[in-house]
Amino acid sequence: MLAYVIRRLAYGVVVVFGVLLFLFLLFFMMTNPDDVARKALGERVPPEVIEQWKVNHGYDKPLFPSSSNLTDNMLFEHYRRMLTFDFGRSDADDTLIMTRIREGMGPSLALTVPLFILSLGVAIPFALLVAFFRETYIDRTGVVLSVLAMSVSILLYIIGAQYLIGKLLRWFPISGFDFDPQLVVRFLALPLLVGVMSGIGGNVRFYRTVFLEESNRDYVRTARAKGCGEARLMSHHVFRNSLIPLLTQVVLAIPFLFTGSLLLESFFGIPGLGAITVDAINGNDFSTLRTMVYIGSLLFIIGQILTDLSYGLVDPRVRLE
Amino acid sequence: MESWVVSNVVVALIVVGVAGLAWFGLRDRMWSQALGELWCRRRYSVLVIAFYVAVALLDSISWVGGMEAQSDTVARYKAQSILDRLFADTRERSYSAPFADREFYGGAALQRPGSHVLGTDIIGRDVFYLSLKGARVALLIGGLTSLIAIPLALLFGVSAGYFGGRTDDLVFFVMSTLASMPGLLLLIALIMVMGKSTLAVCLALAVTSWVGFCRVSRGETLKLRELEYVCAARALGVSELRIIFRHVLPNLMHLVIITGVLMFSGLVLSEVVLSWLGIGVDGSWGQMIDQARNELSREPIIWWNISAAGSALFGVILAVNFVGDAVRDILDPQTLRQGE
Amino acid sequence: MNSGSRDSALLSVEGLRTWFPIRQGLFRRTVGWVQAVTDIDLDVPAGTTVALVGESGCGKTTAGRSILRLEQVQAGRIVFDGVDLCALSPAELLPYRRQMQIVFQDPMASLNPRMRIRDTIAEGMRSFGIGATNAERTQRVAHLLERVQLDPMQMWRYPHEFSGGQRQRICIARALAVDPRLIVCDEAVSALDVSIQAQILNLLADLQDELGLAYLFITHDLGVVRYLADRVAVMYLGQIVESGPTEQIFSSPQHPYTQALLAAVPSADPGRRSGAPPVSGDVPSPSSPPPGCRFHTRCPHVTERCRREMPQPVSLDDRVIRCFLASPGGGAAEGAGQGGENP
Amino acid sequence: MLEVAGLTTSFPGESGEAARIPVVDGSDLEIAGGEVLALVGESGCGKSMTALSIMRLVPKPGRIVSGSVRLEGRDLLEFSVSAMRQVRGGEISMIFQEPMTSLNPVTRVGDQVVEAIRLHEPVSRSAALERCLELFVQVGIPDPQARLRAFPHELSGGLKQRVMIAMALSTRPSILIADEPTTALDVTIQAQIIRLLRDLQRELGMSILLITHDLAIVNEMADRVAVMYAGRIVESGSRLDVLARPRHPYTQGLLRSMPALAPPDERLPEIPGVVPPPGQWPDGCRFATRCSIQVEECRRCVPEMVAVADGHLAGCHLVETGQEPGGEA
Amino acid sequence: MSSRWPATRRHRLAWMLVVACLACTNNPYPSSDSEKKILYTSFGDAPRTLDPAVAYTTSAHVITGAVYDTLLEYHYLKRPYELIPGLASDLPRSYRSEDGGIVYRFELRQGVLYQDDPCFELGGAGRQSREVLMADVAFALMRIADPDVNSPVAEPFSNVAGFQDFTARLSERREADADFARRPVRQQYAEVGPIDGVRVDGEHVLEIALASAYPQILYWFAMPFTAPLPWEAVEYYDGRQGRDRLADHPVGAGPYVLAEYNKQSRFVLEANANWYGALHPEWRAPGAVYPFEGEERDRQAGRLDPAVVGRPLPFIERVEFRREKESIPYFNKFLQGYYDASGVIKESFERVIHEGGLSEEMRALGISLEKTVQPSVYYIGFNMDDETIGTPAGERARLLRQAMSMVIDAREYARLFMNGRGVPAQSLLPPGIFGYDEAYENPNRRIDLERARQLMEEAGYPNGIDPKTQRPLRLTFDTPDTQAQARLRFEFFTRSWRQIGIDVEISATNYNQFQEKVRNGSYQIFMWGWVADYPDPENFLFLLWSEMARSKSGGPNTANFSDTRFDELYLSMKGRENGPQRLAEIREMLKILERQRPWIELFHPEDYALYHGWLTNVKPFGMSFSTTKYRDLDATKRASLRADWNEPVLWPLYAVTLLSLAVLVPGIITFMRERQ
Repeated sequence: MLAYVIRRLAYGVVVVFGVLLFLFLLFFMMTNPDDVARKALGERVPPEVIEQWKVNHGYDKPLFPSSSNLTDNMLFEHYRRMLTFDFGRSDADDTLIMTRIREGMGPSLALTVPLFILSLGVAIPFALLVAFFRETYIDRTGVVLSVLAMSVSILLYIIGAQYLIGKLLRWFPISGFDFDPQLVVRFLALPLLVGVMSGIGGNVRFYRTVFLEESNRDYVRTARAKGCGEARLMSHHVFRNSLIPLLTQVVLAIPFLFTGSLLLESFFGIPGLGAITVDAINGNDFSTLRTMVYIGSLLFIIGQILTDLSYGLVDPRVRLE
Repeated sequence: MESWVVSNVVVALIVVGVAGLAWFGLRDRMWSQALGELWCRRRYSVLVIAFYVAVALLDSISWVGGMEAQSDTVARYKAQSILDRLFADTRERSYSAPFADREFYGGAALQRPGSHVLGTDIIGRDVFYLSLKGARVALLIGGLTSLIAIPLALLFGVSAGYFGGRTDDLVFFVMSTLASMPGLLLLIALIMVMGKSTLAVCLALAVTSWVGFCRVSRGETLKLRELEYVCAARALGVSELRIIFRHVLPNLMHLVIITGVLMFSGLVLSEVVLSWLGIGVDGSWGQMIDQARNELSREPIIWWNISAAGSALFGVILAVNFVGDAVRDILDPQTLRQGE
Repeated sequence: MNSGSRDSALLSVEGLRTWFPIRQGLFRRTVGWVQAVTDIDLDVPAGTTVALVGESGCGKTTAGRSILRLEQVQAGRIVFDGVDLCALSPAELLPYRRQMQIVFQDPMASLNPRMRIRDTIAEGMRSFGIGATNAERTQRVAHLLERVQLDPMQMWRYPHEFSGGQRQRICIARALAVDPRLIVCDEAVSALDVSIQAQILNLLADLQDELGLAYLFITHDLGVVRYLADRVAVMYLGQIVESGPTEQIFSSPQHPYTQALLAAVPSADPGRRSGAPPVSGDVPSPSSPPPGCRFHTRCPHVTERCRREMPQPVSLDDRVIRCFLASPGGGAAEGAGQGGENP
Repeated sequence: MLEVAGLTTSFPGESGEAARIPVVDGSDLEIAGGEVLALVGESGCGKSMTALSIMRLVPKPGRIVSGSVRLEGRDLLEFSVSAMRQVRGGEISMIFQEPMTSLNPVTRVGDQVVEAIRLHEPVSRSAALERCLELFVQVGIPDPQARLRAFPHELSGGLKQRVMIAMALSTRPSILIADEPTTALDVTIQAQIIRLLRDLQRELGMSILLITHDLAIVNEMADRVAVMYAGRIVESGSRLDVLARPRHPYTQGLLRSMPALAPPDERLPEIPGVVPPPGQWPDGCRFATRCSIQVEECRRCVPEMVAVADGHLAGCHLVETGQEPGGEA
Repeated sequence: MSSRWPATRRHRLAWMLVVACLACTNNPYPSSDSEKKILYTSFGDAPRTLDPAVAYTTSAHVITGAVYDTLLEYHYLKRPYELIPGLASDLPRSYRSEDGGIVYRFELRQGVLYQDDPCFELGGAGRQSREVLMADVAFALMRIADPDVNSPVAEPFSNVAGFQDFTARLSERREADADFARRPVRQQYAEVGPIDGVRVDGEHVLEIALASAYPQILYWFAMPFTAPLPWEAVEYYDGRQGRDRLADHPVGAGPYVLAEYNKQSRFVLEANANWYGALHPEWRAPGAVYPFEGEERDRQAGRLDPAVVGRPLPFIERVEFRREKESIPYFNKFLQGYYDASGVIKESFERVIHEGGLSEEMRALGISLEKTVQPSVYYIGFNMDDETIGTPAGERARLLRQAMSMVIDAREYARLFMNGRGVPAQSLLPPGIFGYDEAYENPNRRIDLERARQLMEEAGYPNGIDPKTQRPLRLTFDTPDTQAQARLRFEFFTRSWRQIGIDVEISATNYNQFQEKVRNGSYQIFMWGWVADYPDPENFLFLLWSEMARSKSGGPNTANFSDTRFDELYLSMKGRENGPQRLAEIREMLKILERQRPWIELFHPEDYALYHGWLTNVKPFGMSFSTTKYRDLDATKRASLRADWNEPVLWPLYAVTLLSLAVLVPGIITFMRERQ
C-alpha cells in the first residue's frame, strides 16, 4: 500500500515535470516578454524601463541552461519557482500571485463545494429514480430532458437565469459576492442554480448509464432470486457497485473545486480563482495564467492519485501494490 | 491560393469522400444496417443535421463574379457563396438585404421579426442570414478539429496499445501530461500564444480533445491485440502493419464514429465560451450570442437576436446528441462508459 | 527423455518453458513469474491426434500457443520437421507458420467481425502467396467452404450471420487454406452443443483421413479425448504428469492426478453412476506453485518426499509418468482410483 | 410440489410489441417433493428462461404470457410482488451458472448470506452469522470462520459455488433451482459440487430442478428427466427411462452423439443442422427440420405428449402412431 | 418507527433554515448597513496601481483623488473649470525670474496632517502621522522624474527647469554605482540633489520655475501626481516581508482613507479623521466646505440649497466600491436601488430616456438625470507612414483619406452604439475647450457619398478599384480588441467604406500580435480615444505633434502625423495665454488637419448620469477629479424605497413545484400499480 502510494506519487512528479516543460515551451518560447511588459506598463515606456521590468520578472535570462551556466536561466528558474511555489508577481499589476491565490481560494470554494455537493445530491437521486423506473415514460422523459439540458450552452443558462430570476422575479441578487456568511448565501443562490442546471443533463445521463449497467449484472439477479426488493436492490447492491465508476468522475472533480469556475465566477462577480484566471486572460497576464494552469494540473494529478487510492477503499478487488 | 478556392476544393473533397463512404456503407451490409437502424430511430435528428450540413455546403461553395447587379462593389469582386447570393440585395423587396446600405442608414437596425424573418441585429444585418452562416462555422469547428484530433489520437493510441513497451510508456506519459492540464485553460493559453484564427482555435481544440479518444483507442487496441482473430492472423503470417490496418483499425471504426459525433457537440459548445472570452471564431453562433447578449436588457426587449443564435446552436447540438446516443447504442453498447 | 517415436515425429517439443513475468511498479520490475508451462516434452507424429488434457489454468492453452510461437518462449526446443523453431527469426519462421495452424475455442472471438468470410479465409493465402490472383483465391475459398460443408455462396457474409458450428467450420477452413500439416485445436469443440460438437468432430476426423493432418488437440473434455486421440498428455500446473497411448491411459492411469481426473468425469452411461470420492481442494495458483510435486496438495497418496522433491518424468513402456510412486516396477498408485469403473 | 403448466414466456420481436416471440412455449413440468428433476437441452432451447419464469425473474422486456406455476397448489403468477419476494429465496432458491459474477463483488460473502437469511426471517445479525457459519460447514467450505469475511474474488470458483449453495439453502427452501451449476467449473470441482448437491438433497429432503445441457450430469444426479427442444418439452420420464430407452428422436440423437459413449474410431452419429433460434421455430414438430425419420405429418401439426410407458412421455408423431423411432436404446 | 419521528422533525427544521437563509431577497448588503450614509458604487477591473505618480486611469483617480489631497483643486460647480486652492492656502503667485522664466510660488497651509498609518513609525517610534510639508511635494515631483517609477506624466513636467537634468543625473549615478542604486530612494534623491526648478523654501513654501512657457502646468497641481507624498510610505510599502506595495496602499492627506482594498471584489473608502477639513473646520477652506456659488442650472437643480451651502465636507462617511464587470447587472442593481448612481447603458436607453429627458417610469422612481459632454474625443486614425494610405503615397492618399472620412457617419454610429450620446466631432477639440467653435462644420466630415466616390476617382481608385490589382482597394483595420461585441463596431466602419468600394479587413489580433504590428509600423487604420488631462486645447493638439510620433519616440501620435507648419504653430500656441492670437493659431492647425485627415474624428461622448432621489449635490465632472466629498445622501429614504422595489415574485416557484409533482406523482403511482 505504502509502496504503491510512493510509486504513484513518483509518477505524479514525473508528470508534473512534463507539465512544467510544456508550460515553459508555451509561455516562454512562444511569447515575447517585451509585449507583456508593454501591456503591463503602458504604451509610452522607455526601453530601460522595459528592461528593468524584465529583470524584475525574470524574463531577462537566457532560455536554456548551457554548460557554463546551469542555474541562471529561465528554464531552471521556471522549474525552481513552480516547484517551490514561489510564483512571483503578476505580469499585469505586480501583485504577489500567491497572495491572490490565497484570496481567491475562499470565494472559489464557497461556490464550488456547495455546487459539487448539490450537483451530486440532485443528479444521483434523479438518476437513481430514472434508472429505477427504467423502460417507463419517466425514464424516457428523464433521458430526453437530460439531453435537452445538455444541449444548451452554459452561457445561455447564465444569461437566462440572470434575466429571469435576477431581474424579473427578483429572488436573488443578480451578481456579486460578500465575505459575510449570512450574505453570501444570497449571492451564491443564482450561480449554484445555474451550475446545477448546466451540469445536470450530462451527470444524470452518465449516472443512469452506470446504474443501468450495474443493474444488468448477474449478482443483481442473484439478489432478486434471494428475495431482495427493488428499492433495497438499488440502494444496497446497484448503488454500491456503481460507486466504483462514479468515483473516477467524482474524486477527480474534487481538486478542481479549488480552481473555481471560470464562467460562473466571472459572470456572477465572485472574486474566486476562476475570475482571477479570466482577468489574467483578458489582461495578458501570462505569469498568473501559467500559475493557474500549473496549479490545475497539480490538483488533477493529486486527484488522480486520490481516485486510485479510493478505488482500493471502495472496491475490494483492487489491491494497491 | 485564395481561401475560397481552398474552401471549394475542400467541399468537393468532402462531397466526394462522403459519397464514397455512403456508397461503401450502403453496399456493406453491416454499415447499411446500422444506417438503416439510425434512420429508423432518429429520423428527425438526422434530417435536422442534414439541413445544417446542406446550409453549410451552400455557404461553402463560392466564386467571384456574377454579382454585377449589386450596388456593393466590394462584394462584386469577392467570392460569394451560394448562400450569400441567395440573400443578396437584389431580393431585398421580397425578403431581406444583408448588405443593404439603404436599410442600414435608413435605421433598420434591430428590426423586429417581420419583413426580415428573424429581424435584424444592431448594425442592420439580417439575423436569419447570420444564423444560417453560423452553420458553416460550427461544422468547420467540429469537423476540422475532429479531422485533426481523431487521426492523431488513433495513431498514438493504436501504436501505444499495439506495440506496448517504450512506445506505450511515451504515449501514456504525453497523455497524462496533457490530460492533467485543465482543458479550458490549456485551450485559452494555446490560443493566446498561437494567435486568434480559425485554424488556431481548431488546433487548440484538437490538442485539448485528442487525449480522451487516444486513451479509449489505446485501451481498445490492448483488448483487440489479445483477441483470437489477431492471434490467428499472426499464425497465418500476416504482417504487423496489415494486422493493424485489417484487424485493429476496422474494429475501432465504431469508436471513431461515436467519438466523432460526441466530440462535435462538445467542441461547438466550447467555442461559445471561447467567443465570450474574445477568442472564438468569427461568424460563429457563440459570437452572435455574445454580441446579442446585452441587447436582451433593452426595453422593449430584443429577444430575436439571441434566441435565433441560441436556437440554431441548440438545434444542432440536440440533434447531434440524439444521433450520438443512437449511434452509441447501435454500434457498440459496451463502450457506453468509455465514450463519456 | 522420450522414447523411439522421436524420429518420426512431425513436431517434437523438448523442455518447453513459457513463463509470464509479473511486472510491477514504476520501472516495471519483474517481481515474479506465472509459471504457465514448465519444461514439457511432447511429440506429435505426422497424421495422428495427440490430446493435451488438463483443467483450466494448467497451461495447456499456453503450451499450444507457444508451440506456434505465438507466445514468447523462455526455454526449450520446438522441433518441427527437423528444424528448431525457437532458433528462427520471424522472417525465417514464416514458411513454418504455413505448416502449423490453430483453431480456437470461441468461434466468435476468433473471427474478425468486420471482415467478410472470404477475406478472412483468403488472408493466409495472401500472406503465403497461395493463389496468384484474387479470383483464384476466391475460387479456392469456395472450394474450402465446400470441404467444410458450408455453402460457398455464403463467403460474402460476415461472421455474425453464422451459427456457432458454422463459424467453427470457417475457422477450420481458414486453417486449411494454407495447407498445414499440423493443426492445434485449442478447445475447438468445447463451446459447442453436443449435436454440433459431433458434427465438428466428424469433420476433423474426415479431414485427417483425407489430408493426413496431425492434430494437437487441447481440451478438458475427456470424453472427446477418448473418442478422438491416439495419444494423450495430461497436464497439471504447467507440467505434463502423464502421457501415453489413449487406451492405456484410460484403462490404467498411473499418475494419481490422472486417476482423479478420470474418476471425476461424470458417467453418461445410464447403467452406471460414478460413486468415487472426488479429489478434494482447488488447483493452486501457477504464479506460486507448491514445492516438490505439484500435485502433492491434493494427492491422496502423498508422502514426505513428494512435498520436498519434484519427481522427474519416468518412462514406462510407451508412457511417461511424473510421479515417485510410478517407478518401473512399482505402480503403487494402482490401488487407488479407477473408482469410476465401478457403479 | 411444483407444477408448471402451459408456461409461455415471450420477448418483443423486431417489429415491437405486436409480434412477440416466445422463448418458452407452453412447457409443462412437475416436480414431486424430494425429487431431482433435470431439465436438459441444448443452448437456446429455453431451459434457463423456464427457470427464471418460475421465479418470475424474466428480464425486461420479456414477459410471462400465459400458463401457471403452482407451488403446493398456489399459483405463483398471481402472487403480489411482496408475496413473491418471500417465495424467492424462501420457498424456492436458485443458483446460477457463473459463480464468478453471481456474487456481489463488493460485499463480503458472509454478509451476502446473512442478507439472504434476514430478508426472510427476523433474526439478529449475529444469529444470522451463526447460521451462516453452520451453512458454510454444511456445504464443506474449509476454514469457514475466515471465509465469512472473504470477498468473492478471494475465493476459487468451487468455493464461490459452495457459497452460492449455502446462500440458497439458508432459508431451507423446499425447491432449489440449479441453473447449470457446474458448467463453469473444472471437472474435479464439478464432481465435488455434484456430490455436494446430491448429499444435501438427500439430507434436507428438498426438491431440485437441475438445468443442464450435459447428459452425464443428468445421469449422475437426476431422478427424473425432462428434455427440452425449442421452447417445448419433448420427452420426460425417469432417468432410466429417458437415458436408457429414449423414445424421442432428439433425445436419441443427443445420446448417440456423445463422444464419451461412442466407441473410438467409429464415426459419431450426428444430428444435422442447428437448433433454430426463437422466432424461426417451424410450425409442426419443432425437431422436424433436423429429424432423420420425419414424415409429412411432422411438418404440419404439433405432436402431443404421449405416455410410452408409466410416467414416460414423449412428444413425437411416430411414437403416437405406434412406430418406434429408432429401435435400440 | 418511533425513533424516526424526531429525525423527520430535525429534517424539517433544517429545511426551514435553508429556506430562511435563502429567504428570497436580492439585497446585496447587510441589513444593518441600510440606515448608514454609505455610498454604493462599483469598479470594473481594479486599477493596476494606486501609486500617485503612476496612476493615470479614471478608475484609479477615483481612489487616489479622494485619498491624496492636492495643492490646488477644481471648483465643484463653476464652468468653465476653475482652479481653487486646496492644501495651498491660496492660488500660486507667478512672477518672472531674473533669467526670464516664469516662477510659481505655492504656500501650504500649516498644520495639515497625513492620515494615520503605520508607515510613519519610520520617522519615530509610536508616530502615527505627521504634518504635510512642501518637501513632500518636491519628493513627489522627484518621483515623477525618477525613470524607475515610470511615471506616464514625466513629459509635461519636463517644462520645469532642470527636470530632465535630474532624471539624467539619477540614472547616471545609478548605473555607475550599484551601491547607490540599492539605497532608499529618499537618500538617492537627496544625493543627486534637487530639481533646479523645484525650490523648497522653508517648510511651507514651494517655488516652481519653468524653463519654457507652460501655463497649463497649474492643472497638474490639481491632480494626484503632485500630491504631497510622505517618504515613509514609499520606503515602508515596498512589497517585502508581507508589507503592501505603495501601489496598493495609498497614504495621503485627503478627505478619505482606503480602508479595504480587495482587487477582486471590494474597495472601501472611509472618512479621514485627520483631514484638515475635519481638524480645522474654523478655516472654512474652500476645499473643505460646500461651495457658495455656481451656475444658474445648479440653483435649479437644488445644488445651491441654502441648507447645504457652506456646510463642512464630507457628507458621506463611507464609500463602497463593489466589483461589477458587466454594465447590465450594475444597471439592474441601480434600478433596484442598490447602487446610488449610474450611467445609462445603451441597452436600456429607450426605457430610461424619452425625447432627451427622463422617461415617465424613471421619473416615477425619483431618478434624476445629468448630461455633460466629456472633454474627450474618439477617432479613427491612419498610419501616415503607410505606403498606401499615408504620406508616402502623397496627394493620392490624402484624397483617399478624405473620401474615407466622408462616409463615416458618426451620428449613426453614436445612435447605434451609444444611443446618440455623443456629439459628432468636427475637429479634435471637444466643446468647453478653448478653440472649440460650435458653428464650425468640417467639410470633410459631412456625409457625402457622391463626393466621396468622386474623390476616390480623383485619387486613382475609380469605384474603389485599385488599378494595380484590378480589384477593390484592400486595407486593414487593426485592433487588439477581440471581443465579439467590439467586432460589431468595427464592422460598422468597414461596411461604410464598402460603399465607396474599399475592402477593409478587420484584423482583431491579441495584444501581443497587435504590439508587434505597431512596432513594425505595419498597421493602416486604428481606432482610439483621448480623454483630456486638463481643459486646455494643448492637451489635444499635442497628440499630432511630430515629436510625439510613435515611430519616432513611441509617443501617443500613433498616426505618425508630421507637418512642419503644424509643429510650428503647436509650439507657439502652447506657451500662450488664451487670447485671439492663440485662437488664430489653433484655427490654422485645425485647417491643416481638416485637409490632411490623419484622423477621422468621430465624436465627443456625452455622459448621461442617473441619480436616485436620495443622492444629492451631484454634478458631473468632466475632469478626472474626485467629487465624492461634495455628495450627500438620505439613507432612510433609500432603505424604504429599496424595500418597496424588491418584493420578490414567488408564484413561479410554486407553479414549477406543482407542475413537477403533477408530472411525477401519476407516473410513480402507475408504476407501483403495474408492479403489484
